[in-house]
Amino acid sequence: MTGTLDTASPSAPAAAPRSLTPSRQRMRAALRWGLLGLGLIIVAQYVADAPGIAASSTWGSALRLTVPIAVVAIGGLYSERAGIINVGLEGMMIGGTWVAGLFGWWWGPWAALGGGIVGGLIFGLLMAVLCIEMGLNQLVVGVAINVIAAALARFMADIVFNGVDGGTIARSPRIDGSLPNLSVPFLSGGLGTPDLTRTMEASGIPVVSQIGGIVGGLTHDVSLAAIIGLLLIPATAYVLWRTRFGLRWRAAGEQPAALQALGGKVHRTRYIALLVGSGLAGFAGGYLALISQAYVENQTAGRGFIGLATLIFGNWMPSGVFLGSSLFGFSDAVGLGRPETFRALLFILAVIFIVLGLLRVYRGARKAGIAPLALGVVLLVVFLFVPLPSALATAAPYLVTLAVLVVAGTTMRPPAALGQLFPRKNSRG
Amino acid sequence: MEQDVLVRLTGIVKRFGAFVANDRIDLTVKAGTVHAIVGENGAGKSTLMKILAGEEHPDEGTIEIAGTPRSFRSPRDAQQAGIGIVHQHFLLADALRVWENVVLADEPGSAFRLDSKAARSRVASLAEQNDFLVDVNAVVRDLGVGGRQRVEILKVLYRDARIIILDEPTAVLVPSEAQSLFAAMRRFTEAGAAVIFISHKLDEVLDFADEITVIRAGAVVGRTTPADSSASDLAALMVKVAMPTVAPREVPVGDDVVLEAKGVTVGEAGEVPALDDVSLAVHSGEIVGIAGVEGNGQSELLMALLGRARHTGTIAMGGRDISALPTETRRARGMAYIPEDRHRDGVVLSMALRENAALGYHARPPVKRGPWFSRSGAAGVARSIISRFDVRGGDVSTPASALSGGNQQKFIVGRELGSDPRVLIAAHPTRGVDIGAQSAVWSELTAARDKGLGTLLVSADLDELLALSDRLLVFYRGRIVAELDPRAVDAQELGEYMTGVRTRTGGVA
Amino acid sequence: MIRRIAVTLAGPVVSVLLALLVTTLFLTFSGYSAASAYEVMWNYGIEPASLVSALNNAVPLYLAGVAAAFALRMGLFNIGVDGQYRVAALAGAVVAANLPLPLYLRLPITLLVCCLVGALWALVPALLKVYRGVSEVITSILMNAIATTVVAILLADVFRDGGGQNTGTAIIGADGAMPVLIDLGIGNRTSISGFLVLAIVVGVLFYLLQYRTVFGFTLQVAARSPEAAESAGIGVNRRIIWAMLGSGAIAGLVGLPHVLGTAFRFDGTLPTDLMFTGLAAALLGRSHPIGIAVGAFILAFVERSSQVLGLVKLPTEVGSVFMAVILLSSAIGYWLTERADQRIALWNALRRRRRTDAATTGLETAR
Amino acid sequence: STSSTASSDGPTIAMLYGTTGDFSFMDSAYEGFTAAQAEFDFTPLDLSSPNTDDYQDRLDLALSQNAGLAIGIGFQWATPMEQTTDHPDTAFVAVDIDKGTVIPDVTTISFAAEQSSYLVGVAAALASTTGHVGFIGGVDQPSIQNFFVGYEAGAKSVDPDIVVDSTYLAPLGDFTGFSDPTKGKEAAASMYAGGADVIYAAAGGSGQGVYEQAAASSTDAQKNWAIGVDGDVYSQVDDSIKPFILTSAIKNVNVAVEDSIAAYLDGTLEPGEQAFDLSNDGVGYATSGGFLDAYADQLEQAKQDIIDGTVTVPSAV
Ligand SMILES: Nc1ncnc2c1ncn2[C@@H]1O[C@H](COP(=O)(O)OP(=O)(O)OP(=O)(O)O)[C@@H](O)[C@H]1O
Ligand SMILES: Nc1ncnc2c1ncn2[C@@H]1O[C@H](COP(=O)(O)OP(=O)(O)OP(=O)(O)O)[C@@H](O)[C@H]1O
Ligand SMILES: [Mg+2]
Ligand SMILES: [Mg+2]
Repeated sequence: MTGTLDTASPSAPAAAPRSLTPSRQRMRAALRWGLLGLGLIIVAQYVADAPGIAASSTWGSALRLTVPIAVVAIGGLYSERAGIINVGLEGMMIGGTWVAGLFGWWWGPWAALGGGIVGGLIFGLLMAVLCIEMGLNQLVVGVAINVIAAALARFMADIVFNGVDGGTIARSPRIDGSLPNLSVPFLSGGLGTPDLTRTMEASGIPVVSQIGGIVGGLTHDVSLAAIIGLLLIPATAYVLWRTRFGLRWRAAGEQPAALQALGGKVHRTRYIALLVGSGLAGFAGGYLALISQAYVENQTAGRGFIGLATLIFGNWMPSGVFLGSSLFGFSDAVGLGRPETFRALLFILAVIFIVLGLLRVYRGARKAGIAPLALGVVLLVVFLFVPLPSALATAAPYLVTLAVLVVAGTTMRPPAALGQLFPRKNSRG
Repeated sequence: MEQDVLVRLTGIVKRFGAFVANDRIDLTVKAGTVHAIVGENGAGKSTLMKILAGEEHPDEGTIEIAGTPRSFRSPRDAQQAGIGIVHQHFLLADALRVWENVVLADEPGSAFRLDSKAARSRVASLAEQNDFLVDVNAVVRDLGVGGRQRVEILKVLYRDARIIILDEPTAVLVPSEAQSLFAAMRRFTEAGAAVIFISHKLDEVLDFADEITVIRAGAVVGRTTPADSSASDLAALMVKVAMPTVAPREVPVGDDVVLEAKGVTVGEAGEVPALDDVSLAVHSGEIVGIAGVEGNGQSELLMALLGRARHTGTIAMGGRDISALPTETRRARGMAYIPEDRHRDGVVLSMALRENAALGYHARPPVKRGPWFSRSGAAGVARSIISRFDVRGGDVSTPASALSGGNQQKFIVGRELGSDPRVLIAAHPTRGVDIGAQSAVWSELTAARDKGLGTLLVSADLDELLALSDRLLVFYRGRIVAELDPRAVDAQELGEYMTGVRTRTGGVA
Repeated sequence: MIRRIAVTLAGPVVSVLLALLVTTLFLTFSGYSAASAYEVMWNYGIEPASLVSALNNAVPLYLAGVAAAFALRMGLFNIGVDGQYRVAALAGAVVAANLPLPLYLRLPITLLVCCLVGALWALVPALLKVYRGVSEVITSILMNAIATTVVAILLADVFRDGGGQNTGTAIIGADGAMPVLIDLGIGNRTSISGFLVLAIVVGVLFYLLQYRTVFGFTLQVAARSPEAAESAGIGVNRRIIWAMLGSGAIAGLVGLPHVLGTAFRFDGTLPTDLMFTGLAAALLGRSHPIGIAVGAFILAFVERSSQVLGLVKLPTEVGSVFMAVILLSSAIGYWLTERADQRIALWNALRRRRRTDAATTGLETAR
Repeated sequence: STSSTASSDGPTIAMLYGTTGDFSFMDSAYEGFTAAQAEFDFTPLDLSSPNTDDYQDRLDLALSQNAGLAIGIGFQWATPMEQTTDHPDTAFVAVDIDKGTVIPDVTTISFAAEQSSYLVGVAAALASTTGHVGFIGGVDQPSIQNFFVGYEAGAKSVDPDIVVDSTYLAPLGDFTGFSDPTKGKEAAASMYAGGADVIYAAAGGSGQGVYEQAAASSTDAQKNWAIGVDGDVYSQVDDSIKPFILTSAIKNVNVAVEDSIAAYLDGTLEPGEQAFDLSNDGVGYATSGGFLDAYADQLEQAKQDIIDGTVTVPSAV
């Protein structure tokens, strides 16, 4: 009798042995790709005559531009993993910049970060009450929060900031001081040690100087706020996959009824997730305010939306969010640099796409290979022969993200209950 | 036999608005017994069970568990009292792993760390103790129905339930799976638990239950034991109709092939195909039954025939190749389809019956008038389905979600047969349907057959297959492994073919 | 039916009342006099010129709302209306200014080109959604940013016709611009633009297509249950593409009232917030053509009347706070009205059920 | 006076503008308007709006409120003012209009921003030790390009071989470029790292990031400078940043507004073009901090050359 049970699903994959091998394999693959990427960057630098592509300034910029997007996307991940679509990230971020400006003005940089969280929480709480408690349409509430946050920020700035101490309707008084910048000892001159990477970068020796530039950019003078922001990604991954709350959190976004039937508190879980997420979105705003040492009106510049896009791009995974936001931050940094740096990026993309396309064709997935191959060839032709309008560089992050989406092979899998209302009283059927 | 009374419900009343779903129900379940509850669709069985499981609150009446009166404010309360329920529709998070679904909300570990090792080993050992072959690390999405059900039961066992409620557990299982479920149920009762199970399959109720309670229109109309009653007694108590039977056929099978598949294969390149080089033919006026354990290629065959799955090989209707045609055209040419999962494929739950009646028939009159959608036309269709197939629980403007499962099924069958199709692809047409409705569906199928409809019937219910089919094809691992004459084979033998114990092709034409 | 209309209308009304309440609280809290603000806004708002202006300004909001609603009804969130209308408006401005044809040919061609360009811009998210499973939200956001750059490059390097600080395209003459529909002549600037007709046509088409045709029905099915749709022979992917194309085509018209009726060129004065305000109108109006019209008019009215806030020394931001609160309270307003509506529906259903129950028991005893 | 009735004795003067908070000429214009209110007796009418499609409406509103003077801030006011032909009791002033624009019965005020940019370009080239300077524009539009054109010409007049980098934070039409200090900071970081040691920021609120970065990227070996725009940035930034603000190119929009009001109240306001340039101190450069003391002679000489017409500064508008 028991033998027949086995046949329930012959097509189901065999039980995968769970050991460390897959992750070690993954590490090895990551290393391989990393090395290939490095090689490509070095080649691109010479081909495009663009020292900027491996310069520490570019990589430092990339890091700093990545942080706010990564953090706001992680904020979105909290609420969306719990099943609540968060279109209001931009508004929460705006709230974060505003309160960060206020707190930072009163109490300094640490308070600014805290204020960012508070600012995000204000709108998170509003969204929680409207979406979880009252069950209103999450898209509507999200859009409304964006509009309301922008309007309120200005209205309140007029009352609170205008006319005091360097403040205007569009700016808070200055946040005095900033969080310390850290460097890695012996690598990038932390703690007064010699700055190895800078020496390497300045040496001009091929490979050595590029590695020096890249590593130096990523490790030199990194703001504590940026470090905290980046650490939020692994921390979130830990909470998501390895804690009891994480399991309930995922269940609330996948099948809330199942959680509820087992006695889990769906609403409480969603509240916590949404509030934490809004706090993080606000944190991202606080980070921006710290960079400019003040709240500046509209300084979020649509990063909340980019964060939302990054979240989807990253397939609602912390690792994906990291990947997406770094891609975006890096292209943004490149776009702000000199035109030839942007061309070097084109070259890198062209090569990656062509190789990817050829690999796919070689492995027999001819159809899947066409898109990257074609795109790669187009990019290569553009790189070689077409003079580009300088304005194009400002769109670099968007174009790169779009191109990656076009060639990516994976399909997105949003949390199954994303956007589903879950009434207070359970009445199934 | 001196047995403890584990559950005692007295005078349970549950109203939904003015509608009384449970009307002063008394129920007593003893430890170590299997207690079956039977009744027609909408009789109030599930509602009663939800009350016992703390998911609904009774308007009147008392619940006593092991002698102590209880009042459950939440499912959690009921779980703590030792009650576990496996729902008619599973409640599993598809994207989570088996062990995650099981331990959810009751995880081992501390606030800062989920002890996944302990959780996994505990779930695995529970599964082992009960002879459940499930991979605790598998993602639930990849499991078949039987596997999912085992996960649901594991959830109950994990919480040390002494009272286990199974709402129509066998409706979706093939016989062998059902057998092992019953074996597991026995083990639970031997360990001192009580099992309450709901079923529309009276023979299994008679075989496995110790006590039977019959409910009709929300009230208990009979209490009996298998020893004291027969299937027809139960049926009579339930709905006052006879057991469904199929009259011997009078019209012979036609000569023309209405549906033909040649060398149809479905599967991703580089993987073992889910459906492997299958050829079959359905004649007019013929019902061809497909038997097989779920997951052996039947779903893929249905999807390929319907035009929803990419496949190689050819499919022809009435001699014309339709392989390249989209679903829409296939349906327009007279292909009807009763889907496997009515909630997913059969109806749009949030739409009214009027709109649901148009589903699949939206491209032809009376629903389509020029480019316009005729609401009155659709309403007319819906009304005729409701009256002809005795669909109860609403009118044309009632949303499909308001109907009980059985009535939804009747509505779908009615819609698909009502359009005078040439070919019917029917999957589990009576799944979850009470025997009254089952009779109705069967007679509609045979009547359509006699008028020349060619039917491909996939069912997990072997009695249904044996009763209705003119020929039986057995699927195993994506292939047809046997072609049998239903009159010359019994359920036992059929089961052996289905599980790959016996293999033979050819057989009776 | 009457109940449906009542609910559709009650939503915006309750929303506005709620918004008034919240804004009043805000103003009072901040030390302003809400009453005088509303009074001066109302008095200015109901001047004939203001009403006409609100009507004319409601048109682009309405078009944007309908564009968003077209996709929303299929369960798609076309946040790309923004990019679609900006790219299309540029194309429209160029065509309207340069096409050597008489107005009766030039105007329809301009409209058509705008629809085409808008649809084309929406095609990218649609194709990526269908073939790559990428959410339309992310691609639309990207396409909006890319639209900004594309428009900037085309405008600066190709179509620029203005000197000095002006970066606009060539001026559109009378034989390319939208004629005035009717000059009411009851004061300064009281002529209604011909775009009102376009809005009505679009609204009627939207209604017929979405609510009355088989195509609209299939969109609904595909939106609510893709699986059931596929089984019924409704290709979901095709519906996604059509819904996005339709939405994009309507979005393509959004910038035209400004280009062909206000600025007579494409330049930096093209409003950039039409999508969000239009989306607000769509949400206020629950994606129903009449509801959107009411919503768009309310928003345009508030926008126009808040111009006078300077007269009472109130910050202009009050207007935007008010609009934002309207949007939020629209959700709450609907929540309230819908609950009331559900009560009524439940009550009706119960009555009906009692009747049918009585009927079936009667039948059974007859048997 | 905070209520509209308090000073109703004077004539009504309307200011029509976008929104304040652009750290640029809107703020400056508003400053002029407030200063005039303190100084003169009139009824102010503050008609601000973020919308770009209601210029005509607001002009009508000003007329209907019997404004004696309507001041429009921004070149977009040229068209509605030109089209409003019947305004016998109202004087119109349009501020920041292209040079050479003549509108009947309207006073148009233009600013020679390229001239002040030329002078700060001269200062940049003189202060640069690397022979490499930079320019960061907020939005790639003609009014901002105009700053660059003048700046480049000024720098090259000192050192024909000087390298002048330029970056715009956002393309034409995307005004986030004026309010994104984060991007301003990163663009500056990249530019300083690329070898420029003086950066002229014509980027509204984003400029703050450039100023911060000038300080952040300066080392003992290499001092980096930033040049501000519109107002005197030295007086606006924090003390820790002040040592890095070389100078600012000044555009006296506030003076234009204040003067127009004064002239109107005096009855001396004449329709026609008024050019604000170096010759009448309508534009200029700041000397706060004293960093330019060493180059004062060269700068004054360059200024005089422009005023005399011996040097003609190119313009992008
Ligand atoms: N990328 C992922 N996608 C979905 N679920 C994941 C993912 N990564 C981790 N999980 C979930 O988190 C749980 C723990 O993951 P992980 O693979 O890290 O387990 P582990 O404790 O390392 O296992 P072992 O000790 O057996 O190696 C998994 O059971 C899985 O459900
Ligand atoms: N939440 C609810 N609101 C209103 N009516 C309900 C609700 N739940 C159940 N009902 C009604 O109560 C009746 C009993 O439903 P129940 O699900 O208990 O039937 P059942 O006996 O389990 O039927 P089946 O055999 O089809 O599963 C049905 O008529 C159903 O429509
Ligand atoms: Mg039931
Ligand atoms: Mg049932």
